[in-house]
Amino acid sequence: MSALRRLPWGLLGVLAALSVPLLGSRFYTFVATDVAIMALFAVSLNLLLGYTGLVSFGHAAYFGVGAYTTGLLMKMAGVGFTLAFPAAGLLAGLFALVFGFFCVRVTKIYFAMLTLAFAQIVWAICFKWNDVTGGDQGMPEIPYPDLAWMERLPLVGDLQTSDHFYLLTVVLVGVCFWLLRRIVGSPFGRILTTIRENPERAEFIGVHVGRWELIAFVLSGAFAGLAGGLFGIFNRGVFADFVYWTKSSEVLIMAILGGMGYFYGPAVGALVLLVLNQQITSYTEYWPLVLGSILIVLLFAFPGGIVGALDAGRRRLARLRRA
Amino acid sequence: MSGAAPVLEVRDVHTAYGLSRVLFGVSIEVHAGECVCLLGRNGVGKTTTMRSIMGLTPPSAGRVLWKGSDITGWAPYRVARAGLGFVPEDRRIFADLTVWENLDVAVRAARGGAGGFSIERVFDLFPKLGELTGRQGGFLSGGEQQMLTIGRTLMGNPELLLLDEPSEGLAPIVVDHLRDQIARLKGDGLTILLAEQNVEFSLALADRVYVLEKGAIRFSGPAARLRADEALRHELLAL
Amino acid sequence: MLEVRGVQKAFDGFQAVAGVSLSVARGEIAAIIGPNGAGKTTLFNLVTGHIRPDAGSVLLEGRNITGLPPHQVCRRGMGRSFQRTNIFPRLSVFQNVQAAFISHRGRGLDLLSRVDRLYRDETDALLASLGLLERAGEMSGFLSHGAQKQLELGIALASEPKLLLLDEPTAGMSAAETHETIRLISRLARERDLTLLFTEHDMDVVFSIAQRITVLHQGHVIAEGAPAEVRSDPEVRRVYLGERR
Amino acid sequence: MPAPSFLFAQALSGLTAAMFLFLVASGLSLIFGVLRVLNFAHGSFYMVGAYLAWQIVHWFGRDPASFWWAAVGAAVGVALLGGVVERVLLRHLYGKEELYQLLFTYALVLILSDAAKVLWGTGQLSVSRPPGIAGAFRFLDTTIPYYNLFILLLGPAIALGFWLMLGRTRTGRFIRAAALDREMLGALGVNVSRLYTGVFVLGSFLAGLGGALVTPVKAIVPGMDVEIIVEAFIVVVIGGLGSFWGTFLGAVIYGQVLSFGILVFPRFSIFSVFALMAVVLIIRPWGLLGRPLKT
Repeated sequence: MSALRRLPWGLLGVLAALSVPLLGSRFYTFVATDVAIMALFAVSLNLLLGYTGLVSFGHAAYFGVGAYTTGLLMKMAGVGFTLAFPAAGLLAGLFALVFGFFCVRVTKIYFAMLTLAFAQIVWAICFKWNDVTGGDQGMPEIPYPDLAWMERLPLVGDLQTSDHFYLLTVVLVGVCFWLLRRIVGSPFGRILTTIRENPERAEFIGVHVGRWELIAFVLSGAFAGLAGGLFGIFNRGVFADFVYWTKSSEVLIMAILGGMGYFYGPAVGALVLLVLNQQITSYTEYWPLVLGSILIVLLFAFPGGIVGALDAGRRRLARLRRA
Repeated sequence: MSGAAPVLEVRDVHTAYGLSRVLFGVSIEVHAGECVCLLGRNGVGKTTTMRSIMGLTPPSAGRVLWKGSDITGWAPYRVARAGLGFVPEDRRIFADLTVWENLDVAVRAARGGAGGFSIERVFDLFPKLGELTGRQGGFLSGGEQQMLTIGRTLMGNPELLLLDEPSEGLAPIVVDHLRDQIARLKGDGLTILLAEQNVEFSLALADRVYVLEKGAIRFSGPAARLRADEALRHELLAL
Repeated sequence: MLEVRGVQKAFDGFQAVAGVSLSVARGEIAAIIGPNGAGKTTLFNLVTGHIRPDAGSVLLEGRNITGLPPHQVCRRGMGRSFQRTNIFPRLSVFQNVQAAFISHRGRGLDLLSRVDRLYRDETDALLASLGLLERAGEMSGFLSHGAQKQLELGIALASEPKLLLLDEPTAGMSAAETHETIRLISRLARERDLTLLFTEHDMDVVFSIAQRITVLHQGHVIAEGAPAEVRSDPEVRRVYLGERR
Repeated sequence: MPAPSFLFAQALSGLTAAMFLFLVASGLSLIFGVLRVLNFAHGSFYMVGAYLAWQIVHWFGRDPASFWWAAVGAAVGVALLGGVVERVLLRHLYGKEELYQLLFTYALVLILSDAAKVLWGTGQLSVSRPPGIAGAFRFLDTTIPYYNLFILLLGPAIALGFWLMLGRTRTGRFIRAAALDREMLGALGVNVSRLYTGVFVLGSFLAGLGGALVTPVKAIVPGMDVEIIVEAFIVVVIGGLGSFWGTFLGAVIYGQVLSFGILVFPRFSIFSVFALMAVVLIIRPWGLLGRPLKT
């Protein structure tokens, strides 16, 4: 048991993910890219949801800002990916700072309302500002970053551009996970959990709750922006529905489906939901209907999410074995 | 007590709030027309006992019987409709509603017991309230709020009145007045279960006493015995 | 150490605290008693910045802290335990106290170091002095009520306060727990050179450790002085102890 | 400086929009005030009301009075839907974490928006103005449809009726008392659980009515659910969640700011509302007429 736990799961995960293109199916690579990016999006949300106890219903706003930033810079301004990618996080973080300033002033229920309202405002702007965002037509044909250098690498050199981009995505997402994990495991992260548990008490160990919430909000938004930056390129275009409320709901459901009490829970949720999506959309176009139903079943039957349920099962097993 | 069956019977009730257990097997009997007092300091479980009876905090084990039928786990409104009236310790006046509205909300059709309570009769009992009908509950003094909360519960024509620390936080003169009015209610035939830490107040009213300590009954007996025996009083209540 | 001058607070027209003044000298153990609803908890909330007074001022070590938010009051050296147990239930016992150290020592914005071992010795030492060290790894929400109260005390102490406010530290405890807690509190106060202000219902507790007692009734101070004086004060006996001779 | 008649027309159109918004936001605010549940699906109820109204008009298309039947029928239909949702599902979540309640109503949004697509497709639907008041009149150089006048009168009438109900009737007193202290009201013998269902039904009725009445002036499209819920959120944030007159005030302000904001930011009138909301939040985070939530 303990030997199992000591394995470097993160590294193994990255290695496993990296080997996907070698399986040779473009479809698998496609799904895996999607999963990797959405996993980052969901884990970034969980910094708020699972660690700080703040329920954001508008996280897509920052995802979208990141996507548009990278898209605009790479397509219109011809800026390279090495600049455009961090810019996505930066600008998304900036938006999160402005909106967060207002959101953290209010309590739970207002917080949820406000985050949704702000996100819909961002959506309205993206949807209507034709000159910049392409409006309802969106912004197609975002170029891939220049990955020619990968062709010179052994083993993966022969793969297609989309595979190369996938490899890049896995590495970047891996780095982001590592960073987020550090944040969660830092003194700052510990303070966030005290806010989640009991904001009143947190105030009286000297924590300025609003300030910590805002920092968490900005960090969470910035990482969502990075995910968005990758997604725009992966999707070969940026569209207003990146910011739409359904996107926010999807990522929220991923986090809860996987289990918001666990760092990688939301990533698991992303994996399961996207694979499910692939399966279900081949039968029906009414994906949100299914999504909503999944959510209701979750709420009533598995409030701890998949990882929560597995964890509970594992513990029960351990207890049985001991008895 | 007499051979008649008690109207209220609490049998070995255990109650917890979440993980923290408060009552460890409390048993109480109240007979028709009696005034029974639960005495004890803060935090010994008086309020929890009352809440367990009313169904506000349903017991985790044990039974509550009202006139022989099991009411354990009933929703509070059903318990209230069965004839139990609860006057909470913290009064819980509807602060935005006027005095009249507070009373009106609680009106229910008369049934047996001391029956036939009307707003007029409450004003007769507590004349001060009659002068304040239009005032919002939140703008009353502590004593006025206490009268209102009792009056409000009486509007439901309960057969048994559960009074949780009515004297708490009140000026002595108000406490005296309150005691007289409760005595009057008792005289009218209302059965009363009183929780108090004010010994003098409760001994003036009670027929029988239960002393609670750390969630269990430490003493039960006639109030007269406590009144007469100062040493016992001291031992039980450590004043 | 602490000076409260003419503090007032009304809620929706109800005067909860009607001009209370009191002072606590350095190193003193002072108690506030009074029936429920006398305004004790409100007074505490006014002192700690959880609510703003309508009038009056609060001074900590001569500096005006009236109206400061709680996190700043805490940083000025005031610790507090709450009447209803107030911990971080889904964190371990260790993490509860450690978080308070992190915040107090200004490491709360540290995003880079690893938290696991931070302030381990300090936290362990504090937990040991509270008798909670063996339970350091348990989830604090599952502790017994008495142990949670002790943990809360630990959280307050980790902020290394000069003045500690305790709101009914033994509420809901069994007789044995009460006794133990009181011994613990007086020992810690001595060891750490703390000034203590507490509210309490249990008269044994009050008279056993308090050096000075303030009696609150309906938002007013009706008596103040050494335990013996207060105990024999006829007014106090009448309104609080509920006896009349 | 624009012509006065233009300003008047803008003000009127803002006020008309405000009345619809009030219908929806007041239900949202009422449900929150009593049940302490923020109903994300409230906008979906509004949307369902609109589709139901269209459906009923469609069925009885020949009858000139059908619109009125449709409006009432749609509102009642939505009220029933609300009742079923509350009884069967929502009530089981009352004791649980706030997050679960929020997510539950969120799930409803997803389900209802797709259900509407299944039943009524994704195209625009519209309902013509009821024949009795289909015309318009001119006032101060402005053309005012009779229907808009009807809405302008109906809004305040409903507000007044609502207010009287809360203040003068026994049910209203129960509702206010339940908002203040649910447990105490139960201990006084009031069946609070039934009251909750009633309040949810009433709130849903208002949302459905709003949706039905808006059909002659606005196309019925998928997405109208989220559009209105976001607007309603902004209204209650401005006015104060749980405050009745705050909601009315918030709706009126929203309508005016949006309507005149167009003059300042032609394409992004939402900006002006946004700015207003930001200002309100800084000065009074709990809304103009709201009260801070007790902690």
